Amino acid sequence: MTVTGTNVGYDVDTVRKDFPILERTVHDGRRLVYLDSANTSQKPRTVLDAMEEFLSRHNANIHRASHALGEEATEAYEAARLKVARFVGSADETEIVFTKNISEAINLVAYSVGNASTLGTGDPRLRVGPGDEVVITVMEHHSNIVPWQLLCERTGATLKWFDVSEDGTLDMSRLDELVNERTKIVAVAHQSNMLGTINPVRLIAERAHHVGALVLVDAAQSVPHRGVDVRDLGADFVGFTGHKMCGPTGIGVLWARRELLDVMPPFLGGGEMIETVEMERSTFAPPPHKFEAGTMPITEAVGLGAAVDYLTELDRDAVDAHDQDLTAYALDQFAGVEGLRLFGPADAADRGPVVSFEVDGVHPHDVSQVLDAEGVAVRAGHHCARPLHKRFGVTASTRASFYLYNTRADVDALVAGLAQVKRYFG
Amino acid sequence: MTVTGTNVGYDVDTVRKDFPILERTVHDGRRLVYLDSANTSQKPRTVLDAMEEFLSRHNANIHRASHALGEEATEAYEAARLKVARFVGSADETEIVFTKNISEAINLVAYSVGNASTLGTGDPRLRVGPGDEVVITVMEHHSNIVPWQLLCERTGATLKWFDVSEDGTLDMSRLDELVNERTKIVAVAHQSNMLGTINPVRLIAERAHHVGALVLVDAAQSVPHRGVDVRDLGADFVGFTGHKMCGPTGIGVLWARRELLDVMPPFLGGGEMIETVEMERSTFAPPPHKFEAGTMPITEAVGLGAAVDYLTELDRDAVDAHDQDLTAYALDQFAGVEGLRLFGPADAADRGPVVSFEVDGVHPHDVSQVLDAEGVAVRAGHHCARPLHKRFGVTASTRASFYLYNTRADVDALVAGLAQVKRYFG
Amino acid sequence: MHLDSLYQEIILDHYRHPHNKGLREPYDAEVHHVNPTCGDEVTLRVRLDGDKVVDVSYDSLGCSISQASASVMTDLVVGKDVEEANEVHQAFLELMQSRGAGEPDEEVLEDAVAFAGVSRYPARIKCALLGWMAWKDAVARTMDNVSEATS
Amino acid sequence: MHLDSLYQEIILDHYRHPHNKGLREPYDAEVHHVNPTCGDEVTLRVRLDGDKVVDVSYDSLGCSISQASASVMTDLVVGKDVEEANEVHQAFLELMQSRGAGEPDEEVLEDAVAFAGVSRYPARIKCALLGWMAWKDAVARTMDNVSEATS
Ligand SMILES: Cc1ncc(COP(=O)(O)O)c(C=O)c1O
Ligand SMILES: Cc1ncc(COP(=O)(O)O)c(C=O)c1O
Repeated sequence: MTVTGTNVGYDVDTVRKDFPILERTVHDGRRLVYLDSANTSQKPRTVLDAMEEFLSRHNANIHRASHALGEEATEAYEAARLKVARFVGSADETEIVFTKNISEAINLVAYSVGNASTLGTGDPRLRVGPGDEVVITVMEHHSNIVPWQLLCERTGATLKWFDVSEDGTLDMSRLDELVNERTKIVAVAHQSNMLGTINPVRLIAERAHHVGALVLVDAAQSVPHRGVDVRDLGADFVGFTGHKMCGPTGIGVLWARRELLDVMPPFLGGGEMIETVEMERSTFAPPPHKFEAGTMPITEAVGLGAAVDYLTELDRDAVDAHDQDLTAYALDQFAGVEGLRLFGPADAADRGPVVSFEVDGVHPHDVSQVLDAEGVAVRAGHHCARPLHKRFGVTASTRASFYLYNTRADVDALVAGLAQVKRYFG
Repeated sequence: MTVTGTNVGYDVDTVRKDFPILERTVHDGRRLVYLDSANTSQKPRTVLDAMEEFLSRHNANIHRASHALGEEATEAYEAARLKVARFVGSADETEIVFTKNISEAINLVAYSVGNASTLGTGDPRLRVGPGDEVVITVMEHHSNIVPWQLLCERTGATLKWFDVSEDGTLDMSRLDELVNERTKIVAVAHQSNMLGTINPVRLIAERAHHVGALVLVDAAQSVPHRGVDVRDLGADFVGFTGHKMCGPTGIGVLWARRELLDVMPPFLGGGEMIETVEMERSTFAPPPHKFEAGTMPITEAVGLGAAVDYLTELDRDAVDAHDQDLTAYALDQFAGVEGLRLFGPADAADRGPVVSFEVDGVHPHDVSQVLDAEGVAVRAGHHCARPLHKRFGVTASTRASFYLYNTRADVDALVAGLAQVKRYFG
Repeated sequence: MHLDSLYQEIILDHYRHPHNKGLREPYDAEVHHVNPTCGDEVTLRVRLDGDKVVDVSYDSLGCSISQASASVMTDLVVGKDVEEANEVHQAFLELMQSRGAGEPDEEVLEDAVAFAGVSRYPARIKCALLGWMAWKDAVARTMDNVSEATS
Repeated sequence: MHLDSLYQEIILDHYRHPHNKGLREPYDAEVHHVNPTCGDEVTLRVRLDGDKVVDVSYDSLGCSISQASASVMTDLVVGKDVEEANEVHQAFLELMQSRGAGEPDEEVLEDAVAFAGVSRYPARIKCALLGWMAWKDAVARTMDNVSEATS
């Protein structure tokens, strides 16, 4: 792969033309510099078109309808499942459960485990109770914290967590102590949404499996950027979310080893997840349908399928290289900004394309407000990672995040905006 | 309101032009006669446009982003909540919780109650256990059966149910016996998705409240057609689903009395539903956000808002009258079809616009297949109401359902198709 | 009219005059299978003698496709070795997954070639497979019983 | 530049030189409020004498808008009757909901009129209200304590 400027493997100017929203301006004609893709990504025309085409030509309910539209809709939905499976390296598309977002995916696992625990029957790996431990990290997004807190509250299990070192990496020194015979589940982010840190998931999974614990990886921030192979990760569950990977809102994914989906009790009850329903009791469909209750986000799955096609065509290594290049460039530029404190790894090679920082003496809300006035969209706040912010002694930070449509000019606009911030609040 | 043919209060030909999919043909040029709206409705151009406009102009994450797009997106999402609230007669939009479909809405209530029961603290109305009873009906969709079965399984409560009379109405004779001091929750469909029967929800709610039980109404089939006022229903919870009311997939609604939402424990944990997160414990945001974990179906909420605008503009009474007219016409025509057995009330005035039937000696799958070949899309199977089918001694039925874009010509096509069915399998 | 590609005469014949329908004694295993979408049901019994399929009988509720398919299936497996029967099952599965492009081997599938058209109707494939799934399950259980009895 | 409509000089002054900041004794009630989106926090104390607001003191972490708003708020409520203070609160709430179209009464809102521009930035309205919410809560608790003590 040849690396020239930000044009790594593809022409970013051409790519930008695929995203209608990038043509718009904000605040009286300013160019939109969208640096909030870790929050939600923009969508290429092909995704919009796939949804529009589905809605205006093939819309019907799936798996239920015995008519032409119903068959077309079912085929489109199941084709999206297949695409997603291939995209993350699963050879068995029944390992892909569609949810509304990754938050639901994580809750699905936590509730299924909770249900197995309450019923007290079935696979012992899925049962947690007093004395058992669930291990997470201080680096997690709230969506990978709260479901486990609620599970522990319901079952009497204990929540433990990895700390984070000053350099923004996971403190692995207590691995063997934290993940021990009492551990039933380890849930960890593949990439931190605040620090950008990429975690040694495989290493953690090996230890977890050694002690018989199950491993869930929150890949919401990694799947959009780098090639993620669920088998390589060594995890039992991997979640990700459509809207951060060029796909629509309303659709998320849980990948799980089929063998586990087979023994997990259902989560949501309703139409389509059943085998047979009597008033007295019901039996359930095989995975993935067992976990897909009610009418699914059909159009959204189709949109996600189109997003996966788009990313595949662009070439994931090229996207990764592009994002890395921008991150390195931004870190370089940041070094010249006085009073800027960067959170997370200093080297772009150790992190994904999100950079969170503090501007000395100016609150992130004020930083982002001034940037917004310049057309530069960043995120200010705790980014749903409050414990991690607390770990670094702040309540909030400003975060810029890069994706396949961003350019070095976008980074320059950010840096120029920061000068403006200091003029305003200096 | 003047009633002339199917043109009741609006011109159906004009309305049909609003639905792009109705222009397409199936099976080598046959006109699409879509009679499966109770399964999922088609979407008007305005809904498609609202989603497209949002995705290509305003897409951003909500409540989190402090930039122009983020503010526009938040405003669009919250405006949709307000529209939905007004649409069902709620003066307080914080009583509207968005979910992915009504199945999730019902599970939300069942799990919140389950969590309250497990924790054993908080409002006694929300706690169920051994000796307590949950009452449903044989007429329910699986989505209003399975969540309660799972709840009872988890908590030790007992599930009871209303039977259905031969004429397809709820057997109310045992009301006082079924709904008694042990009853904690009564969950009932406003309108049956198989029989079309409209249930005396208010009467049931009065009895339930008299004994201190909470009432959930599954309004998935009624909200799309008739004006539903949540206060008039007298219920505590009302659920409905976007894709059956001209809106997109991936979005559903739970309305609940604010006072209940305040005391209900959360269901899904994650970003945006929190007040503050510590590793040790979290506190939660006020409703409705407490129940909206993770990135919500933002585009889908915007689409639902547009659907609500569309229905409001068309005039709900007019839609209701139109649907009623078609139902009456269909029942009339059915009377002339030999060997056709109709399920549910014989009088159109007592039912919504769904007609399920059996054709003597021909399995519903075969009926629907022949109809499909004629371009007529109906549903065959148990329509996620297996106990109700069993009640009528069948495993499956054929169902035609009508909506605001259907015409008498559509009904004629159905009847002509049935003649074809009999020729084929006669 | 393309309906005829689905409802071949052979299928309608088997539907109207099903073979081997009605539950019979003796049998080694009985299973009950349901199509979750439409509620169609089949109860099926298998009788083996060593590796040989001696009898398959069934009772069922369902559409023309599922009824006819069960009938054809019994014709195909009774009298064969389990392994041979499984090969036929495999060939039938492949035909069902062929999306209308399969070229079924009449030597192997006999009357079941008539189901080629079903593969173009995804919603009906499950109907055509209901009886076969039950068969496969019943044989597996019979084998389990046998191996338990002899171990 | 329209940023100036948000960050009026008065706001930046209060932000740089906040009034009444720092927690003081004695007080009747202390509350702690958090803005869930950004994690901004305020701890606030209220001291009443009968219906009269004798002191309001606070400690806070937050942006210019939330800091300045808390500072202005204390100026506005200290020395007033609770009822009067609530009227000012109500006027401020209305201003915040005005989407930039409000015409604030300077007699009532004094320095707080400078926040008119905030109402055009939905994401910042919560910032401007954080201190006020804490104030309202603290007063409610004080009243509760009083009525409990006297009942
Ligand atoms: C009465 C009734 N309740 C619930 C549902 C479930 O709706 P959804 O699949 O959108 O969750 C349906 C439709 O499928 C229905 O008709
Ligand atoms: C690491 C991580 N996990 C989970 C989530 C939650 O994703 P969603 O809001 O789509 O459920 C996010 C993003 O918000 C994230 O960055």
